[in-house]
Amino acid sequence: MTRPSSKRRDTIAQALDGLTDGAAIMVGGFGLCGNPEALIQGVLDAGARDLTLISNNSGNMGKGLALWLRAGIVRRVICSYIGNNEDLHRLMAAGAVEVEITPQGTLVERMRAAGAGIPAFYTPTGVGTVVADGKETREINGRTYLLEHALHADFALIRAQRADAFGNLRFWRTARNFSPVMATAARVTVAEVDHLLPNGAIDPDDVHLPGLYVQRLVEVTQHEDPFEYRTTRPRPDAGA
Amino acid sequence: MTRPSSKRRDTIAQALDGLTDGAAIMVGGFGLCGNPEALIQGVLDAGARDLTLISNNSGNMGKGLALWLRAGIVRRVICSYIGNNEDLHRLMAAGAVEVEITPQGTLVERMRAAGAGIPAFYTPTGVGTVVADGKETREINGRTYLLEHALHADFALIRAQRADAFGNLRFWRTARNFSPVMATAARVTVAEVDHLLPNGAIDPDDVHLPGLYVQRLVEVTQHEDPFEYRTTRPRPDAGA
Amino acid sequence: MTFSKQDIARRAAQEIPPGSVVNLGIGLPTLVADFIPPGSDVWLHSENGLLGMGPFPFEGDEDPQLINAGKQTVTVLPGGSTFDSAASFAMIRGGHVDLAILGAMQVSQHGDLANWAIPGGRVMGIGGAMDLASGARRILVLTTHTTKDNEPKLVAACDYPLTAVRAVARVITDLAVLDCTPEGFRLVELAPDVSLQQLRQATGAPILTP
Amino acid sequence: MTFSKQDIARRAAQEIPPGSVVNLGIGLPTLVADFIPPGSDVWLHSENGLLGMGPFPFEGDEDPQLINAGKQTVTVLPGGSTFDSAASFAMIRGGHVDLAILGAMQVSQHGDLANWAIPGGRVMGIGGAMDLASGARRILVLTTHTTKDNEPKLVAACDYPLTAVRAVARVITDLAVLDCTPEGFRLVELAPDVSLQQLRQATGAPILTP
Repeated sequence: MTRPSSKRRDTIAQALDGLTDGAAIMVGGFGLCGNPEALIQGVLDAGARDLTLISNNSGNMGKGLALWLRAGIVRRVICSYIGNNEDLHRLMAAGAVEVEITPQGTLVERMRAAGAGIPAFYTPTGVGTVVADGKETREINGRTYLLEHALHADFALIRAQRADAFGNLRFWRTARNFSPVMATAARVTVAEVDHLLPNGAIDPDDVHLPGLYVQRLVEVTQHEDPFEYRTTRPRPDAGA
Repeated sequence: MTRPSSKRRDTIAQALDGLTDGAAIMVGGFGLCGNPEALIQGVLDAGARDLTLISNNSGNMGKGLALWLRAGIVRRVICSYIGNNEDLHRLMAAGAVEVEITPQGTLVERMRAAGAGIPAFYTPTGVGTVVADGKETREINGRTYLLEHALHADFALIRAQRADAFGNLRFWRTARNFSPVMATAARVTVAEVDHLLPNGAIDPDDVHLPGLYVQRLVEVTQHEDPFEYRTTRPRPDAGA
Repeated sequence: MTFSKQDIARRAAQEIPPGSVVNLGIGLPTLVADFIPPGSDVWLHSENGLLGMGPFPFEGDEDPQLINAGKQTVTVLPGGSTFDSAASFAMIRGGHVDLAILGAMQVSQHGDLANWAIPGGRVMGIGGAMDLASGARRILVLTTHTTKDNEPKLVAACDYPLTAVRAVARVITDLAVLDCTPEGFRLVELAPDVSLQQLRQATGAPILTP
Repeated sequence: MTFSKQDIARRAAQEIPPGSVVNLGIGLPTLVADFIPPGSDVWLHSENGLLGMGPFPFEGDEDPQLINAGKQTVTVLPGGSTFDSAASFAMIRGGHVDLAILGAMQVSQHGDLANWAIPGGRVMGIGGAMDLASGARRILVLTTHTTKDNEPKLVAACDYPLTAVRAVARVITDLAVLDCTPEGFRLVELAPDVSLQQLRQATGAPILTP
């Protein structure tokens, strides 16, 4: 039961084997929360270029996927929010990166559809807005909907808290976000995990993402996990 | 934190309040596994009639939802499999119950769509079969797909192993099946739970179905949980 | 005396029915959380995958993997749950979020909402705005009544890029509480010492009085 | 000597690549589980919401809430997982199940499959059959070569109600292993002592030899 899984990779380079120029890559995380930090650096080290990056924010504050943007290895970005990702603002304004901005719910539902064998679906989101430009609309039960299509990728790079050898994953709190959905939509999913455990370490009822969606696992014990906005309140006086 | 939830109902009758003749009711379970046994009996006791029953098997071996069929309170069934549900075979043959048989994956995806605000989606399942009769087909990226529509219900009656006061649910093993999906697709979801616990008893990362999908909770500690096929293998001699 | 930001947030909190699931947008709507009465069984939804969002953590307890949609560190209350983004937006799109309280750049009398891009301005992105505006059961907008240049934000028809059409039910501004109707904004409540004339002058659409 | 049911199941097990995810249909396909070599890292998927299905439980350990799609009590292996039906069929429809091994009433040379209803017979229902047949990456069919009345089940075109079109890759029967092609069934392997002539007589479509 505890024999080494064939999904385990010892190095980041091995985990990213076959990632070529021009690949479409989904990267998990909401802003900098839940980023696969070592895999992001690894793509840079591997020298892949001309990438299509599919990620909700595609970096922020010069960190995370902003590394790819600064290195000039991204040709196209599909995201929902730019915010204060100055690198993306600059490259978009300069015409150096093509940017497709999609409603967040549509972005993730397109991934879910890709993973679930649904080639297209109707959604109310974006009707009557620029998002509807060039898209088919249809009235169903008296309401107008847009047709949106499945969004696939060559690779999904995600971060999880715990994995077992088969690749069953658990995520911590809101670091889950897009990661399990991206894993279903990519041809090859690589999970960067804090803890790689033997099969049996995660109860069947406690699995967030079943292992059949994960092709490779790499254990990375150290992460920066940067804060974007460290908001707190004063601790009530504990006495003493 | 542990004040009684307003979702808690003390009796089955209270939990089913407002369930009227002609209602469309989804009932969780795969065959007899994971049935809300007390709620099934409760609908019978409440005297509701002329029901549309949406459930994968709609009873079996005279048990579970077969009680409704025998009592003649069901007008229409939407299911995926009849198998050895003799009551349904008999009523269908007699024309006493209208039966719509749907591929199992399409059935549950239609519920998921209803819950997720997706009015319609394309699926490969059923293309070129009787399931496609009268349905729109469409070629997308060189493959033919069927258009299927969201399936809503008035009530969902489900069974769970553990609930907290807000209605967060956990299911046990394969008793989960359709239940969490049905909960998203119904106007009123009633959960029959083995254990009703205070908020905080289920870790946020361990919730199978978030509580916003559950409108009413009723604790039922005793269940028959019948076996359909009790298959075993001999226990190896343990010595002694 | 006009409504302060705090007043707007306090007034908005009165719009939240007990037991409901509410999504608070970034900015002014975030302040509403401070005015929800304890024990009212209100569950805050954050579209990055959290229901049952609690207050900011105590100093030293902040977790970079527990944030809200504004990327601020938060906490999770007992009874809260985490889930992936597809599940989170299924809740929104499927009408399971009872109320979304959003900011706005423009709102039309018909309830059209513009809150994601200024023409000619820098595009910040759409994020969850379009899903929330078209998916939540009820949309409440909190905004200043006019721009910094004294242009009305409540208008007959939006000329900013739209977020959703026929979406907003009610608007709370520094001057008034108003409902969207095809005929104009229907006055619900005036801020203290604000006159109807003042309100009309600051609004780019008809004001209907009860 | 034709292939016995055990032979068919043993031969089918050879079609399973190590590390793959496999769904076994009810009946003959269920027997295949007994022939999967230990340590081959094969993960059995059951469409009612289980991946990593193990053998039947020891007497006394059976759990009515842990069953397979045939409603038999089963176990779950270390590394297994449970999930809801929508997630389970997303795996199937999305092509994440590498191989489905199914029974059949008829298979056409083109790979059309009929396995859910006999014309004029009692309808047992569709269950997961259509989803599996159109969604799994590869479809292997196990069946007797002919019906009890000696009618061929491998035909040029199915006249039973279809489960899926152009779906089946390979068929294993008591007489042979055959691949579906538009021109006919291509012979892969004959059962011991079965002649090509015998096979052709029992088949309702052309047999192509390698």
